Amino acid sequence: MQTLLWLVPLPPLIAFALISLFARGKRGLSHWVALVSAGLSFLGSMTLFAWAVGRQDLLENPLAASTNWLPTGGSWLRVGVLLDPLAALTLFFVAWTVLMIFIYSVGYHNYGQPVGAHDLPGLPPHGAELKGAHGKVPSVEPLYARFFAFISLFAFAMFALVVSDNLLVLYVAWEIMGLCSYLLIGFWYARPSARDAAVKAFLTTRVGDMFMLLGMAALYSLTGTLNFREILSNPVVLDTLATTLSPVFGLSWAALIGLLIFAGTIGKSAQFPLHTWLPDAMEGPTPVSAMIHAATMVSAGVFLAARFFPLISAGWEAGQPLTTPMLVMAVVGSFTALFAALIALGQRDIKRVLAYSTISQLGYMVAALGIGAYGAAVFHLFTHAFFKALLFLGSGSVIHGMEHGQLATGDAADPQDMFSMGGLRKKMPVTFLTFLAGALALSGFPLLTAGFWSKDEILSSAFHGNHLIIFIVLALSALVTAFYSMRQVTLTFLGSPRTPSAEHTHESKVVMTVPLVVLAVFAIAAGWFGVPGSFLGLGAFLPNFIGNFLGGTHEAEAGAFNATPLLVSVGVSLTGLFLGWLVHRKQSSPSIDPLKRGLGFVYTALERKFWVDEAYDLVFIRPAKFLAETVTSVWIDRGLLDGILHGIGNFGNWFGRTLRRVIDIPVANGVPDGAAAGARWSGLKLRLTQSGHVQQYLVTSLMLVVLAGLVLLLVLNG
Amino acid sequence: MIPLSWYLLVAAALFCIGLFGVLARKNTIAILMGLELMLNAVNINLLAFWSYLHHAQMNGLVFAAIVFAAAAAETAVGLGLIISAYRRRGSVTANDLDTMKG
Amino acid sequence: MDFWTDPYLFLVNWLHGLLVGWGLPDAIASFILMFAGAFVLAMGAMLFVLGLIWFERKLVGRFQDRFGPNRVGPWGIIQPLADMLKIFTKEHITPAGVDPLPYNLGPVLAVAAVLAIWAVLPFTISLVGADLDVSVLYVVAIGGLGEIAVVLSGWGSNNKYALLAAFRSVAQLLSYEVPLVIALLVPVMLSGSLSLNQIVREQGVWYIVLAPVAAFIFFIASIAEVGRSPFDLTEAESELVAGFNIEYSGLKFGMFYVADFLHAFTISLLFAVLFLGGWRGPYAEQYPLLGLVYFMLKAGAVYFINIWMRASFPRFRIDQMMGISWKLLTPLAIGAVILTAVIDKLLPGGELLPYGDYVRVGVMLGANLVLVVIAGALMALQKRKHMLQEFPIAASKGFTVRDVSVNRGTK
Amino acid sequence: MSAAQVLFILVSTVTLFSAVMVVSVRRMMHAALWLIVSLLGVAVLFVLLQAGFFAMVQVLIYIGAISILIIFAVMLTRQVMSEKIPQLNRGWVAGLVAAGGLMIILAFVFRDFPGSLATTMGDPSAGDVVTLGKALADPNGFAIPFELASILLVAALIGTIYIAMERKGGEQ
Repeated sequence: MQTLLWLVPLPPLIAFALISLFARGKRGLSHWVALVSAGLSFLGSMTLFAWAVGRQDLLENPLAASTNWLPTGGSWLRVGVLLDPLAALTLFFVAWTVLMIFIYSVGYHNYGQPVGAHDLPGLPPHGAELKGAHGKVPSVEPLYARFFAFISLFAFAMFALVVSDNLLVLYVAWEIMGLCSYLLIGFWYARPSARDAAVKAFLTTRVGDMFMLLGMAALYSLTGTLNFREILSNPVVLDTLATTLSPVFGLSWAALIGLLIFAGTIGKSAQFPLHTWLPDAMEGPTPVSAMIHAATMVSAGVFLAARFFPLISAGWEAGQPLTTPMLVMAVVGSFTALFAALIALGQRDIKRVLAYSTISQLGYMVAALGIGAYGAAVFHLFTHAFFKALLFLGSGSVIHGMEHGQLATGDAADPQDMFSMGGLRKKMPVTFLTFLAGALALSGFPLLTAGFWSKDEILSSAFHGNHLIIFIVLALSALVTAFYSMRQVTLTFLGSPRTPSAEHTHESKVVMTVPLVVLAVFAIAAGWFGVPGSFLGLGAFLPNFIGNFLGGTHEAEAGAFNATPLLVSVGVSLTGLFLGWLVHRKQSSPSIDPLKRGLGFVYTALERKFWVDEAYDLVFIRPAKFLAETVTSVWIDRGLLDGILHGIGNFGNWFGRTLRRVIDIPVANGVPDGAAAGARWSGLKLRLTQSGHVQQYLVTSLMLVVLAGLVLLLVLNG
Repeated sequence: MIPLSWYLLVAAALFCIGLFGVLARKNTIAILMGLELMLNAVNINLLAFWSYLHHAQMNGLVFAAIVFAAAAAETAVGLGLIISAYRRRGSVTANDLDTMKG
Repeated sequence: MDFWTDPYLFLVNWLHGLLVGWGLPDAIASFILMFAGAFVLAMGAMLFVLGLIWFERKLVGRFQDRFGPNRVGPWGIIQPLADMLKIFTKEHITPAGVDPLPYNLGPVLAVAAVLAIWAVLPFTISLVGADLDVSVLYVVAIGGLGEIAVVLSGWGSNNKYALLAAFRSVAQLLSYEVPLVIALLVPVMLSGSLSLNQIVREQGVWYIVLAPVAAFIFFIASIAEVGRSPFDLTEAESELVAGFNIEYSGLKFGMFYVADFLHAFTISLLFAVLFLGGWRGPYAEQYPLLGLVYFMLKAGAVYFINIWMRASFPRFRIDQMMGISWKLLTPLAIGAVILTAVIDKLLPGGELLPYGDYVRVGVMLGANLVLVVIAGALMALQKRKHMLQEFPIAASKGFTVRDVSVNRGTK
Repeated sequence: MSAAQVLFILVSTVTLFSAVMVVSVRRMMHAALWLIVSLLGVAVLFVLLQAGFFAMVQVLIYIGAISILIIFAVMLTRQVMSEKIPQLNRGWVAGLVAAGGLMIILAFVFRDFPGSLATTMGDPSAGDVVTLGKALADPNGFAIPFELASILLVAALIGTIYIAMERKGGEQ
């Protein structure tokens, strides 16, 4: 088993090497290599998972092995593998989703189709002319082999991250993933938007990573190890960390390190201040979106937080006040959940809705971890991976169908705009049913779907833990989630086609629909393994497998069953779904959103938001371009006001005006003048030192070193 | 016998001479030569410490070997850059190479 | 120990005793002896060149259907001596505008670099100048000095032809150092030592039998290192007048001349040490002087082949010369090293099998043959591909590269 | 004063003197030659430190490879750097001060370092090539750093070729 655990991440890496070295331009070969490697990893993961399930004492005695890696003076940095319940569970869903996405990618990139005459590497294929055929047919992706090479590397990083037994290897895998996401988001690099999105994703996550690296360094210098088991399963170490004070703000070291590592999660899992890269990441091909949003990257962030849960919650017992990092996580997570869900309301792009929905769901998980509901968070991570992968792949299938229709008719409609779709359920029945399953799971359709169980568990944990505000926020976002899910389904699949493209779609190929069906099964059934034991009568039939497997030690699990969270959870889900259907059921125009019609003057205010964007660009870009990109994007989320108006009229109205009052007027008008002047002045002064003469820099820095050294000498000797 | 401090002083002097070369020479190739001197000084130190204080461990030797590899790589890349810059700019003076744009 | 079993050690001990008897401290006596030894070795090597020059000229003459030197002395044997005297008395012309430091350092370094190699060659079991435990590395390292000498003289001469020739020469030397050093690894690996003397001691079976491919690579690369025909591009008269040493005259030119011959023979000595068992032979361990004879005979044989090639082959074109190193010798050498390492690990010889050593030798030889066949097949494939690409029509009519390459030279 | 000490002083004087020449002579070619002398001196110091292998590697890599490269670069770029103009930049005094300051600091650090009074070297056989080789190839030793160094070299090789390659078809 140990050997197997070592081997699990390797096939995709080998596949990456093989494809990039030998299979360039050989399409069939490249995807076979990638598929076989994913399959091998899949088999290994399943074997390990089955083995892990059979072990009773896995939590106490996880499967672990390590070997020396880098000598660091007297000690070694070690590289190792670890299979504990968390890793086993993560491995399970990662392996499934990765394999499904790989299979799906073959169809998505039009394998077997002719090569388009005008296709260029770095651009999506434009379709090919076929003799005797009407219109165009989809053409194969020009950089087909490259795609499989990158995505294999990505899969390798994820597997390595899951099975690694120390923070250093995890960090390495983490960064490889960062690189891969850059490469894959910018896969169609000839599109400026894709390039920008790639850079943005890379840089934004880098901010979080920087903090994480700091946390890692602090951890290493304090404990002398980065091994998870030596830190996290060692009460002595945890206790010491929790009780010694760090030099920062009176936080304990455990809290400081917890916060720093959580910053890594914020970056990778796109939580509130650093979430902006994720919607833009939709520039990549859809399988990439599924990969990033379901199987790998964002899961990695939550996985890390779950991994470090013992540290984050060090010194905390159920029922007691939350520790600082937990509080931060709960607040950030629940805020992100609501915030992103509201934004998702206003999106027209089918993938963007899902992107914001991902951010929102990740917020759920982070909030769950924050309130100490470790099991619920991991459970939601587990179910979310399946239904979000399903939704992305389903939307990819829809887009693919739309593109097909577009090629056939020459229509100019945006193939990703939900408003130009409609009535697709008859054209694409399989996609429709599976997508519906995913959407219901996402909105937590009671009893049947996986999303319900995991979401319900989070809500009930919040309720039982007496975190009422968080409970309300999460319930509200569940309502909004259900609303936009239904809106999406209604707009896309119900009603009648609104554009010629939509009329000419047809069902995707089998390689694309089979993964959908498989994932749909999980999206429905994955939740049945986590039904809480106390749940009405159902708990008796279906043992809470996941809860037991993860070990309930960390949970704030209340003994008695309480109907309030359940009713709330059922209520918001059904209400949201119904509202979503109600508002959009008669959509007939491909451009106008019905909710916007009654809101004329607010709509003008919306238009003026673009002026805000430019103002922000002006204000922030000069002092620090990077800061500007992040911050601006927070507010450029152009659908922000839309979304709120869409959903709940009054609330939206109020929120819009507040936003305007708080941000537009003081910041956009007041700050820019001062900031711009200040930036220019300091820039002028500082420019003198930026001569570009390397030696001058060197002399300056060295002079400082020498000065510091002399001072030290004097202090030491005198 | 020779005390360790002699080696350390010679290495430090060599290092500082190299450093001066790096800081003060105009020609990038000369800067590179200064760098070589500095690396050599480092290697003297490594081997001296190994020889006098940590003779049983291989760390010093291995480190020196890796410094050799790094030095070789550094020279090759550095000279490649210099030649490339010379081709584009017609200059090998460090202060002429002060823009970020190729 | 008496004079006849090992005259060298006998002499050393006797002299040492004598010096100590005069009241000198032990350390200084040893130092004087070492100095004297180095002096004798260097002088011997330089004088040996005289014989070498005669030998080579005579031989080349025979190859070219002439007599070679035959006027001065019996069979012309005094000819080199006369040449030497002439060169000594010639005027030193220093051209205007030379950079004096490199210009004067060049020839000295050229001879020194070759002579320094002699310091570590095991002439007999006991007659080794300095029995370094890393002498193989030393030989390679000192080889680098020769390249510097070439560069210095090319640069210092203030002559475009000399500079170009120096560039070309160093490019050649650097290129061929790669396969040379990799091929050197094979005997090092087989003997498990970096000491030349140890390598000789380990050669119960000559390594040319165990590793013919490495020997072949080493031989070719060493000819190129010496810069002799067919690799004498550095002094291609038609292109570069006379190579990097064009501006030298008199004794300075003589030093290059000596360095050239000495280098050629030194590299033959090295080949004999590495692949032909050095001083090994019947009774060589009892009577070390016999070992010296064996050694010289072996080296002489290699040198003979060297001259034979020089007289037989035309000069390579520069791209061909580079191609041979990078596209043939280097990959082949890497292959040989990997092969040797694997077999050496799998079949350490001796105990494993009843005829372990024979099996080992057989397998090594077989594996080397396989390597040659593979390399040949790859080359043939490459040629075919090249032919199809460049001359599709001729290729379709069954012509080979050889048929068309005649015309390629003028292109 | 023992013979070893005399030798040490002699060699280090030559090394340091030629190092000074490296950073001060105007002709690049001469600087490169002085560099070779200085590096040879360092090699001799290595021998005195019982690291004969490294002395050989020093000669092989620095003199056989690196200085040749440097000389090549000097030759290729010789037109631009006229030997008539000063070879030090305007801030050279600052550089001198910085380097000198560093030297002073280092001297003080060595004075206070207790190990610097050690006069005995370890057993010469401990650092022989075989031990070093085994340490480098041992998975529990330095196999991975060693492999990393080789990767570094390959990367440098490829990178250099790419950088220095003449672009076909003109520059952008």
